Amino acid sequence: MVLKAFFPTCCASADSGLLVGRWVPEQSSAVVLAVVHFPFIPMQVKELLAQVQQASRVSIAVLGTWCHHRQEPEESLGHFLEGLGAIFSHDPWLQLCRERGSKFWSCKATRRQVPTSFGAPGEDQVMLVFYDQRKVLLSQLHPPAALPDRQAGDATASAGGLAAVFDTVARSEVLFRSDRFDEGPVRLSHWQSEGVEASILVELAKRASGPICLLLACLLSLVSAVSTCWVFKLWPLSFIWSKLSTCEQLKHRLEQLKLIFSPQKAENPSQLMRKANILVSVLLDVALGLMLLSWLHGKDRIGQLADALVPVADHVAEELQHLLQWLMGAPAGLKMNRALDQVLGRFFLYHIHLWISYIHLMSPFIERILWHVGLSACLGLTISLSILSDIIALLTFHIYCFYVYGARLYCLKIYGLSSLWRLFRGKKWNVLRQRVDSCSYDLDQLFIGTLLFTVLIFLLPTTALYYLVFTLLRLLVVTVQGLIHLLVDLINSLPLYALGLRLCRPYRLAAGVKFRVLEHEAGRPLRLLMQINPLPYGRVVHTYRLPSCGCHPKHSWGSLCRKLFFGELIYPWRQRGDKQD
Amino acid sequence: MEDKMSFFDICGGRLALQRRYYSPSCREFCVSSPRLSLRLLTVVTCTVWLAAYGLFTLCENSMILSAAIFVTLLGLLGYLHFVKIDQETLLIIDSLGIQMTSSYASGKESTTFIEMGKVKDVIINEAIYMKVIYYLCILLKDPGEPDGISQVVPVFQMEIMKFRQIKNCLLSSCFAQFTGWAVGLVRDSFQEGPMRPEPRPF
Amino acid sequence: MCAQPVANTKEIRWQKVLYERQPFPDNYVDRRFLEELRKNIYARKYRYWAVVFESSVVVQQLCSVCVFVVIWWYMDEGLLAPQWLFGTGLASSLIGYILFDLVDGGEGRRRSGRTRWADLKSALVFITFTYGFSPILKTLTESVSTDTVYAMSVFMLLGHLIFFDYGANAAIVSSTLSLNMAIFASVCLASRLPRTLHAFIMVTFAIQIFALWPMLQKKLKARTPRSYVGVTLLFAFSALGGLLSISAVGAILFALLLVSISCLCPFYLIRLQLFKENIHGPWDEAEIKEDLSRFLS
Amino acid sequence: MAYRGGGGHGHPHSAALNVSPRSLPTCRTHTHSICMVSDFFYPNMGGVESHIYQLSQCLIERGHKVIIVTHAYGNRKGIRYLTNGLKVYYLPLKVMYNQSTATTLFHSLPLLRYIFVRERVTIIHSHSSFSAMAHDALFHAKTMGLQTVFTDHSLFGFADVSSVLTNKLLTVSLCDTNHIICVSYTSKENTVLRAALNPEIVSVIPNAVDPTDFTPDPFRRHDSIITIVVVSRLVYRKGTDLLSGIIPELCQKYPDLNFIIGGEGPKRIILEEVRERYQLHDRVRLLGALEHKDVRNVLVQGHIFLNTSLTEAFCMAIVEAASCGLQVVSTRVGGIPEVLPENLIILCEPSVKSLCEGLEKAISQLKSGTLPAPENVHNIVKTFYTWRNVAERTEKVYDRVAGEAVLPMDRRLDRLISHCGPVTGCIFALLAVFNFLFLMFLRWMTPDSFIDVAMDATGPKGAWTYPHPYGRKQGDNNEVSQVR
Repeated sequence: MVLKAFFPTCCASADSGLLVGRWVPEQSSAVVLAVVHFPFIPMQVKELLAQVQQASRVSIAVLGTWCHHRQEPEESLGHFLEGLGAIFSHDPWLQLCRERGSKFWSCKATRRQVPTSFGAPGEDQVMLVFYDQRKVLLSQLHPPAALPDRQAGDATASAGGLAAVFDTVARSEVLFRSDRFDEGPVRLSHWQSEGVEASILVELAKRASGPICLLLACLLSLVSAVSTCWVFKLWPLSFIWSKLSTCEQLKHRLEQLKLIFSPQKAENPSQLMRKANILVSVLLDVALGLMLLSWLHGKDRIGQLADALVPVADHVAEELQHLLQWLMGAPAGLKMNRALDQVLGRFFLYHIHLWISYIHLMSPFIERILWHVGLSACLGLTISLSILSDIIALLTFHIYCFYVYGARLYCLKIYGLSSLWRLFRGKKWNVLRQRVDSCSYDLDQLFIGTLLFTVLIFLLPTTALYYLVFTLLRLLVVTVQGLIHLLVDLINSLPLYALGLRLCRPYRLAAGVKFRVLEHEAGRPLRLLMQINPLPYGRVVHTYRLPSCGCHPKHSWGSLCRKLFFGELIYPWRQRGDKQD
Repeated sequence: MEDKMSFFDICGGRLALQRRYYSPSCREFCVSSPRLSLRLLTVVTCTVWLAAYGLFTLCENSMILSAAIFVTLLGLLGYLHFVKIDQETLLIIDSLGIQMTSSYASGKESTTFIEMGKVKDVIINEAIYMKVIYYLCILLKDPGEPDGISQVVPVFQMEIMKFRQIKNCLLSSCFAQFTGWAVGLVRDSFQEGPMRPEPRPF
Repeated sequence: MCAQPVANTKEIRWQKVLYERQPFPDNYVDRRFLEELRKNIYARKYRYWAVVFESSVVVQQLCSVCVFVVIWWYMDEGLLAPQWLFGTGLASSLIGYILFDLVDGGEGRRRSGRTRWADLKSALVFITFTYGFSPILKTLTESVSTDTVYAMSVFMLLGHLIFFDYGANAAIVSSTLSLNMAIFASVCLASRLPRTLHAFIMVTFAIQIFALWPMLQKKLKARTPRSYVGVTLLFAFSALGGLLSISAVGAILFALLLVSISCLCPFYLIRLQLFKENIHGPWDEAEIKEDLSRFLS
Repeated sequence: MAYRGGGGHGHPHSAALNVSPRSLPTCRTHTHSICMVSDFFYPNMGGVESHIYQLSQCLIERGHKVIIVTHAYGNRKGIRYLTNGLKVYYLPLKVMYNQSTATTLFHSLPLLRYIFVRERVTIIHSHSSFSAMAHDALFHAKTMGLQTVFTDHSLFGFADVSSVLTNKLLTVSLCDTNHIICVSYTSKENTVLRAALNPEIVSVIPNAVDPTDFTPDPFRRHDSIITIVVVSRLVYRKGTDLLSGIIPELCQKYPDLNFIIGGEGPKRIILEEVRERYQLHDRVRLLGALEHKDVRNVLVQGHIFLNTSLTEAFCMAIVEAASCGLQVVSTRVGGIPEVLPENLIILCEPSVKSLCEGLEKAISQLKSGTLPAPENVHNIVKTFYTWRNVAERTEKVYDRVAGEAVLPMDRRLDRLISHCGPVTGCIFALLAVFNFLFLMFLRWMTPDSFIDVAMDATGPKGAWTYPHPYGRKQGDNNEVSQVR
């Protein structure tokens, strides 16, 4: 099997020394982590390795030697390196060598047992795979299932293939702690994290975050305790809460905030990512909300809105009245049953009258209400949006009523007709067998049934028309609310942090790796460059999208049309399920 | 070293298959189709614009013309970016994995790398796909149970006619340890997964 | 095994079995081929007058539809006072009711176990419901155009004639459906009449002629065929007369229709029997003669 | 291994075939490449399905190339290989009515043509007149100028309207088919009458059963009581109503009589009612639907096999039962009298009374011990019907057909018009012309030269059993033997 040597690009220019890394026997691959420079004392090297090993629980060893001929190759060094093999016994013993000038390296792997497989340079046994230590260290392989669990110590068992490489590099972070400037006993060369000051700031933030989290968590728990107090559990209130989208949104936010400020740490990266996403989305939400607030409370926009609102409602009512007048005449040339038409028309007109008076009753308070609503925007854009949708629902309550009456009437008619049509054909619905059986009716049953059937079928168009008109109105309102809720859900569930990460640091979220064959000369080991294959945006969103408080009834279009046809009630998207009440 | 040979694809177009040997343990196969033919492009564009102009003459609305231009541009972009595959490369590195790169006409490249550990087998499969075609595909192991198949990855999107002609140069030389005549399955039902392939000589 | 030439088949006779390898090619055609073929085993022989007698049911139904339409036309024109129609209808149905029991001496009633009280009840139901609904019926179709109503009722009456149970057992026959269609048509027509009373009486008349009259007919036909023939003729002539008073052409056409149905069609039926060629053989699906319901009852 | 992957366990006759070199014919005349087309194939179960499967296996064994074309069954779509590399195309066509595809006479042409061309098919062999796909295939094959053979598995009456229509369609579909195969002489007469055919081009080749599947096992049955076995679908055509009459009659007369009834169907309910009514729960066992491999285990539990079919072309059930050494009592309908000699079967009229008499006769023989021993019966029946024989005779038909000339288009049209009556003939001639034009169009779209030739995997010397360099051969042999 070909021996694969994963070599960090940052060490390519290091001067000669020992290769420190991990040997993965099952893929016969050597993961080089760092280069130990001369001079060193073997004991110290071994100590260091031992420390790292018990810190990171990765079996790190000296894999071989690395010689980088800056000037003309001196034989002695070569021999010395050969000798080192005796001290650090490892099998196989790698010997990487880079001449000046040529960018092709020579590389051989020595095995003790089989001296025949003594790789003379140019014998193509070894395959060099260059990797960017930093990227591999920081990147997170997807799907995360490939990651080994930290509790179980051994990496070799858990991770397989490239996951093992990633895992090795990720765990031996300890090795990279020691940086260029401090004078350790052993001089290593590996990836150095720049910007120590920044890291200090990060440390401070970490220190500070603990108590703040605690404090906020207490506050939040208090709020939630209040919200769950029994007063709100009484019947009418609880019912209203369940119907008001604002409360839903508030509950959702509350839980999210609790999750963020929960004192215990996130144990795996996905949870961390989740927290970060929530935090970012909340921040964005609040920022947008504040902008809205500033816009509203600047130069008395609220007042204008309030003044605009009442006439709009009046206007809507007027329009409805006209519509009804039209329906009571001969709408679109349809001739409907005059008597029924009149009755229905009057009934609805009376409703509208009630509605207008109601609006006028509460017109003086509207401005104040709006003002407070505007204040709520500081809790976040989503909150104010859901409040808006609730207001719409309240203002169009009469339309809802019309719709319900129409639908009920129509529904009755349809069911009556369907059963009478069965009677008309001399069939009946068998409840036990759930099927239509033929049955022999009495004469009078038949007669009455047919009479009713005729009556219903001639009255159907009238009701159907009313139903149609009001359903259209209703659907209009529902779509508006639905759009608002879609917007809210978008803000709630979009994993902004992950997306930003993908945008700026593509290597952090890795879908896998890809290899590029570097230019290659016969008789030299093959050199590959391992690059990180970033996760596509679609999968980022799919993986990290936050659970929205989605309680929409999942209407497929077919079922929607079916319900419309049979006159079952249709509810705005927020209502849980499609319960009839 | 490298060599080229040319084939017909399933609709009679020309395809070039090209092999590169970097080393005994690393080979590359790349199927490349001819570039976007200018004639086709002009024909399509002209037809769309003429139609648009016809409409324009009917109803005096210059929106149509601009819309037509817009549509053609968008269509061209979409075609180049999502549909037209210029070349597909298959890089096999022994004991490391298989890497498939398909580069679109717009220069967009999508790469997937499959580790050898995950590969269960590589087979030539037969599928009913409006016509009956042969295609090369990689079977991935199911981590759950042994000799189960979790996924089927088709290798070349451009179906090559006379696939059996080149099965030698593809299968025998690159997947020495794999074998291949599969038992067919409908192209659109990958989740079903085919049965284990039959051993075949090459 | 079956490749030998057919020369040596003199001594070996071909037999119609599959389990023996016979020295004949597989596609060998023996002279016993199709010997079990039978033709027209179950062909029935019809007698002319019997068929004519049977056809009288159709004639009856046509006539009753015709009578109904005629009566409606009279009322629509206002030539017929509703009270008068109501009286005659009531009287005739009473007579019919009495006849219904006299014909078989109340024996059918005993078998069905239906009491007179039940009859009275259903009669009351008819009357009350029709009366209650008649105002609605009146306003029911006023916004619908007249032609639509006519078209609908014609369609329904045709349906009534098609689905009516003439005694043939076919899948299409459904007495319920035919009766319902007739009632529907009658309601449609009744809603066109000038006043509520008209509508009410029209519907009751429809019940009498479409629901009650066929029951009486059936019984008459079963019991006293002679009188049945007489009734049929009477009915047919009355219908013709009524139609004549409206339009002569219609009457002539209707008469032709009746004659063709009652005389020509049977004639043709019997003629066509000669050309019947019904193939039977061992491949026919055997039908089960005895009734197996006794094992389950 | 097709089975394992396909998720279907076993096959109509998993244990059917024991292909071994000695069974290969030494001298071949010349091999055909045959395409069996039918809507009915595994995983669907029944007489037609097993016929197709066994026939194809034996033909492969004789060195022909055979492929099967049927429609997709649920998730079983695409191309599968069965034992000996028997290749099955499960085409994605719409199923209309009990597993028969909807036919427009055109929509299946592209796929079928592609398959015929890429498999280099020379003979199309359609099965079962209930299968729309089979008729489509005949039609297309004629358009493409291929030889066609049709096997009819069923009988039709002439009485009612529906049969008149179906017979007309059959006339059209068979009017230019080269050869027709029927499973019994009665079926031949029926088909000749229905399709107005020249009896010379109709061969009679009976079905077969695999005797190794149906061996007697006298120790499985208790001789203290008499057991009557019925194995059939519980539908009207199988005379389940008669059965519902027979059971109480006999059970009242003989206290030591049991019934075992295998099979499922809409008429099961009446049997259950009878059982309820006469309190026979311990004496009448309803087994429900049976796998084909379980049938034998049911049969050997009984002494007498009862078949109450109202119509049968060739009743395989009674042959299987006789092969298991049971005394067969059956109705005298269709081709049944031709199937078994008189000493093995008791024929009755299709009525409760007659059947009861027959059964009583059988029971008395059984009690007096005058019935032949099951082994002897088995040894007699074993020689009657074997698939190899069927394959040989079918091969003769193929050889004959291959020699014939295919009608050119104009002659075909003439024949259609002259043979199928003026109206129907003209209509279908028109359709044939359309079909031809459609074929022309397809040829223009994708010329035959662009169609990749499929590689021939069939046969013991086919691609499936080559020695294989990569050391997986051994394992595969084992699997093959498992499958068989």
